[in-house]
Amino acid sequence: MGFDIDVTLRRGEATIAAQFTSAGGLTALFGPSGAGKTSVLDMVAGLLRPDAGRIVVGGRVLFDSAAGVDVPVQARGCGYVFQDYRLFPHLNVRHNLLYGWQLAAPDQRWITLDEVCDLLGIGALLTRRVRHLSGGEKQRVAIGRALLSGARCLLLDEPLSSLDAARREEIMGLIERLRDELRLPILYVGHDRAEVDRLAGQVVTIRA
Amino acid sequence: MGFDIDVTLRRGEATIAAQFTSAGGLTALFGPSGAGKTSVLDMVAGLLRPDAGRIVVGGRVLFDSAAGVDVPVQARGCGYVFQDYRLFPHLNVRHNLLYGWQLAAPDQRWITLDEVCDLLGIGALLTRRVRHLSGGEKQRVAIGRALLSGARCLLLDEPLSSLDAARREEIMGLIERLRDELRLPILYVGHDRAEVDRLAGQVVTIRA
Amino acid sequence: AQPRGPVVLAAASMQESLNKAADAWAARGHVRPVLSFAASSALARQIVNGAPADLFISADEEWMDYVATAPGRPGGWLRAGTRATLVTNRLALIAPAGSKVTMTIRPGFPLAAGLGADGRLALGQPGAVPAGKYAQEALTRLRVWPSVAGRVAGAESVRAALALVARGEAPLGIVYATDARVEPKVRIIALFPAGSHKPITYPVAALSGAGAGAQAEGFRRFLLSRDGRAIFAGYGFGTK
Amino acid sequence: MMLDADGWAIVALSLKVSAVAVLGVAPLAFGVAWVLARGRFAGRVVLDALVHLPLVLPPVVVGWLLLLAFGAQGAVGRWLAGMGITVMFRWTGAALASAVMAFPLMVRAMRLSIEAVDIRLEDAARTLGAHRWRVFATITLPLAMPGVLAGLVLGFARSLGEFGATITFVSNIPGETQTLPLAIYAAMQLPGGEAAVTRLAMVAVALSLIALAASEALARRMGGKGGL
Amino acid sequence: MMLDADGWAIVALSLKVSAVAVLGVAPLAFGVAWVLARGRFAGRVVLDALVHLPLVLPPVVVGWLLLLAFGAQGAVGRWLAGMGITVMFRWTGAALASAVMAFPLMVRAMRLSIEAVDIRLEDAARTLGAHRWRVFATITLPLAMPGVLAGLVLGFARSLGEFGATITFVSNIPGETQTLPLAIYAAMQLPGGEAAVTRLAMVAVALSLIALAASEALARRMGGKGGL
Ligand SMILES: Nc1ncnc2c1ncn2[C@@H]1O[C@H](COP(=O)(O)OP(=O)(O)OP(=O)(O)O)[C@@H](O)[C@H]1O
Ligand SMILES: Nc1ncnc2c1ncn2[C@@H]1O[C@H](COP(=O)(O)OP(=O)(O)OP(=O)(O)O)[C@@H](O)[C@H]1O
Ligand SMILES: [Mg+2]
Ligand SMILES: [Mg+2]
Repeated sequence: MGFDIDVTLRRGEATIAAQFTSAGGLTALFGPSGAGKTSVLDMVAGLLRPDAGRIVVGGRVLFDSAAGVDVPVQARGCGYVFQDYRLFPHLNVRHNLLYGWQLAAPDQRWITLDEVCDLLGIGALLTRRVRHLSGGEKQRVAIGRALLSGARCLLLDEPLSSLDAARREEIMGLIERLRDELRLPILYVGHDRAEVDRLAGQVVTIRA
Repeated sequence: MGFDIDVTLRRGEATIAAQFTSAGGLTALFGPSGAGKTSVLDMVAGLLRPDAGRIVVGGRVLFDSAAGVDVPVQARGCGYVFQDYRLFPHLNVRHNLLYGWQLAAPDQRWITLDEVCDLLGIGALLTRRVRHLSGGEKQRVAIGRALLSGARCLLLDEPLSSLDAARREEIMGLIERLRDELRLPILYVGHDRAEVDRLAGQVVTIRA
Repeated sequence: AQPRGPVVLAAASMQESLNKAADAWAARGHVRPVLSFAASSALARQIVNGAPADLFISADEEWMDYVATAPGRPGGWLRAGTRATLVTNRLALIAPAGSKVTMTIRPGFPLAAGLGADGRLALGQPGAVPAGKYAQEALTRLRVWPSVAGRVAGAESVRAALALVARGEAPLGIVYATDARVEPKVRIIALFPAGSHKPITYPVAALSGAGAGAQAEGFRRFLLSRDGRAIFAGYGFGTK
Repeated sequence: MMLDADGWAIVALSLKVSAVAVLGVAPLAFGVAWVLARGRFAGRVVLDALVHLPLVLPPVVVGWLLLLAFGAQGAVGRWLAGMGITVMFRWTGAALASAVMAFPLMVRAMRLSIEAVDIRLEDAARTLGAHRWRVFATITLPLAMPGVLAGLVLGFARSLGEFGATITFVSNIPGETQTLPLAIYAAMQLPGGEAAVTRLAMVAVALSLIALAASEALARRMGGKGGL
Repeated sequence: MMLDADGWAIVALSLKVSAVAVLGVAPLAFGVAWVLARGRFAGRVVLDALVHLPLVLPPVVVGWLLLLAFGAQGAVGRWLAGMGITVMFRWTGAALASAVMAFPLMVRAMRLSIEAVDIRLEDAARTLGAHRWRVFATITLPLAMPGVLAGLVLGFARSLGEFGATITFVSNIPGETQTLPLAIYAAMQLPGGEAAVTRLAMVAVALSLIALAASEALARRMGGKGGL
């Protein structure tokens, strides 16, 4: 019930190709800068349309160029932590966090605002405008927002890059719990080999 | 000929305070997310005005609240790699890289465009618009832009966070050379303890 | 709600006098008509596009003719037999109050000389504003038009031409006598001879198809009555 | 500022006409701005030119075209009359004329802000489960708020000053279509009317000052720099 | 489109007047927009209101005020005359009237884009050694380009359509101040002038279409979505 992905996409002069299958758990995407890791996550989320291929997540066909399937972004249920965070600048931290939570069906939600604040240490920031957050604070809010949306799979693009070791340790523990207890399929991009080895059941290398 | 810094600044409810002196080389700022590391760099660069204190870099007094000294940003000569990159969206990669280079007096320049492209592996990106770069590509262009400005000191805010291990290794080598051969004073923010221990002559911890 | 009086569409230059007449009519116990002042061209087009109005007072015969002959309504836009000349006017040659220029208006009179080296002659725009049309006609008949044709400043209305002279921006201007006599900052040099241009007449007519027919007709008759004409005469209009 | 009862009635009418015009046409203006900002279709430049038309044509021509369309003889006018609506010589007609004249200004300002909205934020909202319309209402519209506000202010100011199209379309009827600019025009036709013109013009200026101050306050409340 | 020689002369004059008006006043408009976007001073709302004035006042009143100021008897007019410059009854006066009427539209559009410029990018430029003016020229101005372009387009369109202030200020002098709208107005005043009105209006529409297409092309060349 993990990922079954086989996509190709031309970008400028390069072609990004990814093909892998995972039984579940956390799959790490590894590869040099500019290899196409973010592009693969974008394709899974539905933000980028592969030129051809097939995307199956948790048994659900999200995209299939041959069969003409292309599930719209909002119906894919992918909680996406963007590399550049993409917090909503006109909303404060609380409303950023609750954006997806309010849209999720109550039975889809598997975490509460309090739990998220607790786990990520952002309880004191709730009334702050996101413009004035530090880099690491933004990153944690972005993680919290994705978790609160009741996602059925997680796409994490370097979600720990701006965090100190202690914080990083805590959040890795959280990711492990989501992986094992909720059995969420997770696609994870990270550059730290130790981190990836600890979290990932499978490591996929994207080549430039 | 390093840093002699003693500043305080109120931000919201918190007060950011930093006090340290370094003889030269690379000084690492360490501390949890939101502690005020970026704020300290901003104060050194002149983008944020301390409530009180003194900033001396390489023997030059850049700020002294008691003496009424406040050197303008553009005269401070700090090459700043921002945590959020801040590439110029209307310029392509080449013009981003050359922005500061063209403003520097020829005898201030200590690196060429070709060298930077070579060292950072961004030669193939020169004609690209920055909007379409990957995270790591942006980060490398931001580093290159700061180096090319002929800076007399470097402020590096998590400059390797989005890079793969091989790239990271190369750039750490570059930073070591700048530190040892050019004897540039460098303020470095990073979360990886091993990385910091290797680069830094001194580690300053900023407490939240 | 108050009963609404008949709607009268009138040329902007009738504003003061017609308001006075409407007050007098209301003082006799009638519902005061609703007066709408604009350029005759705008009003005429409103009428032939079915605007619900009762009386039309035009600044010249041409726009009344336009309404009379416009298609679109069986039987025409005007009520038969209601068109009449309301008032007449004269053309005046004017200068700023402080000006020393004197001139007698006769064929070939030296109008251009009065403009000096680079002065302009302020008119309602010839070919567009009625006062300008009359002025051009008069100057043409008096054989002075060619000498000033290139020196004309065609204003948007006769009032704007008057303002140009009053402000001293133009050393000479040609406007209606009624306008000239109420502006203290200008001096009338001379009136144009009546025969130098077509008679300047302001026609009135009742419009067909509007609701307030009887009241409108009463007001129209009042305007044309001795009492009505006396009011217009008080503003300098001719009321033969 | 001393105004008699008639004067205040004119001010009230002007405010009503301008407010109805601007608020009434704002949704359409935003929609067109959105299409121009985001749409990639043939005829985009033609739509753009159509939008600018009321700006390029002298107002009296716009008034005349409105007369042709909405008059009792016009296609739209006959259709409206069938539904019991007339705009000729009514304040609603004045509002219509104002709306048409204000339209291009509103569209341009709104479009500018829509073009500045970061599409990546809309993408983020979609991954969080928001449908097209919710993205629009919760992300695009709020982020474009500076342009919406600027459009409303520009449109309102333009409406307050609108003269040529109004007098040509719906005449100059006291209490019904005689807005502030038409009253000013009337005063200008009178000898010695300068004092009245000045007084009325000062009222117009005061109204716009109030509108501007209100819009600035609103922009500030929406979070510095109007929400951006 | 069939136009006689006079017609083409009118078109050429209109283009000259509009181009001079818009390009001449653009730097001032940008400066005022910058001050309104960035300045924090008392009287900001008053400056804002002043800028909007030509929009709020009926055009003939603006023309009349210009006459008072720039006429041979006006304070500015006398001062200019001392330097050998007259604008009364000249095409330069028509350009002045157009510029004044276009000014508020240009300022608003430009201001909107300046407010959207990310100040952190300006900070970055300063750390790279750029002085205030260089930051302005190389960062602020290019990033505000969409608003500058929109302002130029709006201003140009408004100038092409400008009538009331122009005729009140500099009258209708063929070959000198008779722009397209004045010619259209003249035709409107004649019974049966509708055909001429239509012909001239179509020319105006064609001009604006060309201007719009040019601005869109320019915006695209500056890199999609006008540089943003
Ligand atoms: N403009 C501002 N107004 C108020 N508070 C601010 C502002 N900018 C930053 N802060 C707060 O100041 C604190 C320090 O921020 P700073 O960016 O210096 O942290 P940091 O140490 O760099 O953190 P990180 O490692 O997460 O980047 C944070 O709590 C942040 O939320
Ligand atoms: N819109 C675009 N048009 C053209 N090329 C693009 C576009 N977006 C990204 N690219 C290029 O596609 C390649 C893959 O980008 P992607 O962001 O997927 O890399 P990545 O593996 O996530 O890299 P990083 O680790 O640096 O974030 C890069 O070379 C990038 O420059
Ligand atoms: Mg990436
Ligand atoms: Mg930081």
